[in-house]
Amino acid sequence: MGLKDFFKTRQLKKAAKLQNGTANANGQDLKAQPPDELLCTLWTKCQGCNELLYTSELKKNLSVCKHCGFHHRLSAQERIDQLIDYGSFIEINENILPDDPLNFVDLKPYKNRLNEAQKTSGVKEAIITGLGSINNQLTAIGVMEFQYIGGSMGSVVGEKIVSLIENAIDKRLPLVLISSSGGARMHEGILSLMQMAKTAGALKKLHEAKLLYISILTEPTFGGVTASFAMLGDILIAEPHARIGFAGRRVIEETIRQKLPKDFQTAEYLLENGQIDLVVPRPNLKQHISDLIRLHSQNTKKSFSGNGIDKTMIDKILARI
Amino acid sequence: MGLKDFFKTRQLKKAAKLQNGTANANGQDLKAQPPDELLCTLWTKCQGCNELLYTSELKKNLSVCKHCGFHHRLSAQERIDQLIDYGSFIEINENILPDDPLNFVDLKPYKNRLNEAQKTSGVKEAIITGLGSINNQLTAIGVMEFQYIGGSMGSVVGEKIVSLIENAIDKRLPLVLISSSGGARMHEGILSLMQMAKTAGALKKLHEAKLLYISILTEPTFGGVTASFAMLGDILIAEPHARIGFAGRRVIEETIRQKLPKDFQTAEYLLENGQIDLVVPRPNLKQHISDLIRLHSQNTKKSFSGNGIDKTMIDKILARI
Amino acid sequence: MKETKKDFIALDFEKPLIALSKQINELEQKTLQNGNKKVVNDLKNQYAKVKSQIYKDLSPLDRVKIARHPQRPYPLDYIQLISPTWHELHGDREGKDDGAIIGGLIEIEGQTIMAIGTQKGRNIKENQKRNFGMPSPEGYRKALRLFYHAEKFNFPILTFIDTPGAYPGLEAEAHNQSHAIAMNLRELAGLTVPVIAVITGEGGSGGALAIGVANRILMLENSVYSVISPEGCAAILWRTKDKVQEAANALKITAYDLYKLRIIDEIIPEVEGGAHYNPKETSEQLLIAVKKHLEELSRLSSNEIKKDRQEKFRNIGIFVNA
Amino acid sequence: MKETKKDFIALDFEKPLIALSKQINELEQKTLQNGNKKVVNDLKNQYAKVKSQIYKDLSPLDRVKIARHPQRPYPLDYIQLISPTWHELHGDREGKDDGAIIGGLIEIEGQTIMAIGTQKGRNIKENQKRNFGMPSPEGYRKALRLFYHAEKFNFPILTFIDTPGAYPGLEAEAHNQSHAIAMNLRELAGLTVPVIAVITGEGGSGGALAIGVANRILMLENSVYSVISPEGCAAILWRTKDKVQEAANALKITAYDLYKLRIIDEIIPEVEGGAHYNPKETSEQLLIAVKKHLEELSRLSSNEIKKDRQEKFRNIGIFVNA
Ligand SMILES: [Zn+2]
Ligand SMILES: [Zn+2]
Repeated sequence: MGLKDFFKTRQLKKAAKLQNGTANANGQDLKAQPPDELLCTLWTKCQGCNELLYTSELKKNLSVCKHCGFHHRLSAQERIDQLIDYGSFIEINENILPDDPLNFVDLKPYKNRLNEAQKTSGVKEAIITGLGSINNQLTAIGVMEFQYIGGSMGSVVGEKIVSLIENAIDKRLPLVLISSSGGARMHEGILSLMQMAKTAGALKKLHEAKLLYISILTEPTFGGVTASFAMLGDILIAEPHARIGFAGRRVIEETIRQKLPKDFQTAEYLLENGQIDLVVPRPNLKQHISDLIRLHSQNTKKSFSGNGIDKTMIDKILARI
Repeated sequence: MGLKDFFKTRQLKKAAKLQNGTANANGQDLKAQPPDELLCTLWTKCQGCNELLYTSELKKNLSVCKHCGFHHRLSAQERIDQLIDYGSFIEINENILPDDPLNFVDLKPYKNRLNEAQKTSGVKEAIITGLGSINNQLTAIGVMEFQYIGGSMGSVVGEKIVSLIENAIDKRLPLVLISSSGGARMHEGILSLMQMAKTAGALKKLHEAKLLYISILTEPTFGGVTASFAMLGDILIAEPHARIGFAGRRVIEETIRQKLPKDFQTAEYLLENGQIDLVVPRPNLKQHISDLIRLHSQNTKKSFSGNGIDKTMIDKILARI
Repeated sequence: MKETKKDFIALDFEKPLIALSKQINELEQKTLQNGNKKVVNDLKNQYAKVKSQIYKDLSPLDRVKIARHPQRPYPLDYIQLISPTWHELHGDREGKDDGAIIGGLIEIEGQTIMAIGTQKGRNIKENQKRNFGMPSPEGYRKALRLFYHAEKFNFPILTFIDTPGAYPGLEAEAHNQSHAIAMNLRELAGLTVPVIAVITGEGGSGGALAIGVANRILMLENSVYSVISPEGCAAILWRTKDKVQEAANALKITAYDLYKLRIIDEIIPEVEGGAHYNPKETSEQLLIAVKKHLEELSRLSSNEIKKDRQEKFRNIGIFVNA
Repeated sequence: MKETKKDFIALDFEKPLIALSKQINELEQKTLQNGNKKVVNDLKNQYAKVKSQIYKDLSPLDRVKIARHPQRPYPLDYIQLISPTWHELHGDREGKDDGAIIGGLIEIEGQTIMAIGTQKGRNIKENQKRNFGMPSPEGYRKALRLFYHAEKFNFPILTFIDTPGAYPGLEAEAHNQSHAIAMNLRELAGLTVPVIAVITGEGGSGGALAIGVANRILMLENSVYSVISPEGCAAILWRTKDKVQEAANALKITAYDLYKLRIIDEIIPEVEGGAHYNPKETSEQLLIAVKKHLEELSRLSSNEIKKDRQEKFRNIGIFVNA
């Protein structure tokens, strides 16, 4: 019996026990699941070293493999849970929902894709935005959801980011955006392209307001997202081994007709090529962001006091901390 | 009888005629000159193609060889004569003179070098600055004199450039600086290095005043001059084949231990490497500068009117045009 | 008839015209001998009808083909045609003069304008220099330098866009193509001088937008502007490049589509067949449109110009606010 | 005695100390057996006298040697010693992270400071990365990016200078070393946050000045600052590198000379023998000086800070106004 089979057997025994209960940690009913899916739920095969890991332990370790350090992809909600102080997050603009402005149909209608994406990802669009505190420091934060049509940016993502930036300006809060995206959302045609200019334009205002913007680049960040708001941070941080770039690897290889180096477009490659400030492993990320926010606010406290801050909003958040 | 000898004979005959007069075009007494020097005065051997050229015709052609296009080095005064409308130039700060702040002595005292430089170059320091008109457009202009200790920048060059810039700001005039320099003047030690920051700082003010600065790079421009005011033009123009750079060719070859390409640090190389806007042959230079000044003043005329302009100075210049 | 000229390059949907014009030519020569003009005139009438029919029914993909026509006028052509002066400015000041981005000073009615464009080449040698109109990061930085120059001297900015997109290359990534484009988007948003963008051929995605964040966006009638090429879109969404026609239709990339979507502000008419049939006439139409918008924008203050551009893009997006 | 430690690297003028300290060591061991302490104590007194004599009479060239001592503390050493935090920031955003220029955030008395420095390596591998402390254009652009960052967030800037100069290489020229340095000189002149520069080792010409346009320029006692290296100057003006001593004298490059010339604002004392004898103590002296000047500058408004710096450099220069 190989190691994997051993795990599988042990796993099935555990699952049998669980079936006496009603649901697993994710609140899903286990009874209807066949053993293989069950395996996937309670155990996770590391994408870095193929080791089988307890899902719950992996999650406890922020989805970083203890054996090889591989950073598994996070959902937007998981990211928020990891970064924002418990209970302090208030989502904004959750009701800005996608439309289908071009009546776009490829192999299936865009409308269907949206419905499916909402079901599989559990979120209404490819970004969650809101206000919350990071080690007691109020922050405007947006997190992209790659599960939702590859984290692509259409009208909703653009609008939610811009509205978040306007919130940050209004309340003089630091901004943190966490990207994970294949780029612009083709199904909205030119409208998705224009979100690049729309988000960059809002960041110009934030820049003029001299507010801090920390951009976190995670696996993968490409195309129109990298080439707009994601690259415009005052501080750019990437997670280890995250692939980040403008054009995709295959497109480039087809164009230049040669193989690209293995580490091309990785976080480490970007650091070496002067494109980002730092590569920060996930376990240090919250502390790192928190430190940077603190360092960027201590010389400007005077000018901060009461400058347009919506007291009720802050009180609301502070009440939760 | 070779061609050279033929020219020499012809030359001597002409010289004999001239000796009946009192002085040549430069106002120098010819009587004391031996034949060889005389040859050099009336004839010039082209540094590009070795052709013997009538000096007077060469000068008429702006010291550009008619055969090969070689641009011979100009004195500061010749440069002014070529660019500034006849009779419109008013020199400023001609009485800012060099000191010897470090009591510097190498193989000979710096003081002696200064005296010699003044004699051989006919100017008091390595730059002439003043106001004049270029195709009827008032301009603040500075021209470096390479003959004066290799056009090196010491305290006087720095002070005269800064004062010229302050004049340009005060009178809202465009600025044209024509560089030809080996770099900072070692004999003034740290003081010469500081002229880089001094001139660049004055240009920051000019930049903030939104005034035009055209920098003309001529053979050769190197070191602390390139790495300060010469590279800070809104428009950068070089003369054909002029060598321009930071470090000298030999220093680089010693450092990297390989031969440099032949066109390295030429005007054409700089253009190809995105460092300058244009390479302009000398015969087109005045028109080109004049066009650029015109183009840069026509949208801003409203804000120009009377803005701090010293009327008497301008009237003085206009009276000469 | 242009179609019979030696250097004429016909698109597939123009093939019927070729046959017809050949027939007309042959008949005309005979007619010179025989004197029967009626047949020729009939044929000419038929030709005109076929032609106007062809150009009336152009599909989006047909327009893509016209937009990419190798004889289509390029930015440098329009610049020569609309301005008495052209003072080209070169380089990013940091190591490269990207031939795919051109920039310099032109004059329109005695006003200095900063013209910036993406530039394709017409032959192998030119395309080596121009990289087929695909800019590198250094090209966008060159453009940014010129944007700042224009801002300093109060020059309106006129951009000409005709690019397949930013260059997808190893060096382009290593030199941070993303950042170069993003910076242009952000910094264009901050300018207080009028910015007018004209899509003259292909408006290829982020590579086009990087010089396209303008107060007014104009499009030549047969130009296209898209988030992705129809070929790329077909390959990704239909999983085959054969569906390029469907992708071109679905993406809404023609001037007419984009005008309806209120992304662009004006369609500049081209002569029948496309701008390459008569570059001069097209350039005159272009100049009329540019002048009109320049004049309108000149009535705004610097701050209003900046605000106008920012609000334009702030308001782009179609979504449901539940 | 440091001189007897295994890793101690003696300079030529320190050789007498080596001999003496060896003698003392040997005698001390004997004394442990024989009990005659007087001879040892005499020798120790003699040692102290010789030592203080040596360091009192240091020639400019001796200081050059101390400034270049391979064990001299480098900027990253001082940063670790004076600040509880160090958040390094990397890259020019355009293709390179120059290891010869380091930058990041530090804290001094609860205030965030942007620290920027030139950084040498201590071994072959490090020097490959640091290029022996000789920055490339990209390094100066990285510094410029961090200057702007500091300006935006109201961080005072503290620079540490220890460089033979900007790198004289093919790529450095191709990427426009001159422009990179010149831009830093110009843009530093425009900052409204306090800038303090500390020459900690070699202040090599334009390569040093590019991060040295400061409100206050401080020098460690044994550092040097010069328009050209003594070797380079000797080679050009004396036409032989043998005259390096003469050149070092003539150029006036020591902290004392530059203080007299009113180029620098303060000399930071080092321990006897040089900072490498006790980096911690030297860093404490450095911190005291930096705090003093930060405190003084903090009393000025943003505009006054900018004006202060501009006037400082405006007034440098010695000439005759006839
Ligand atoms: Zn693993
Ligand atoms: Zn010649």
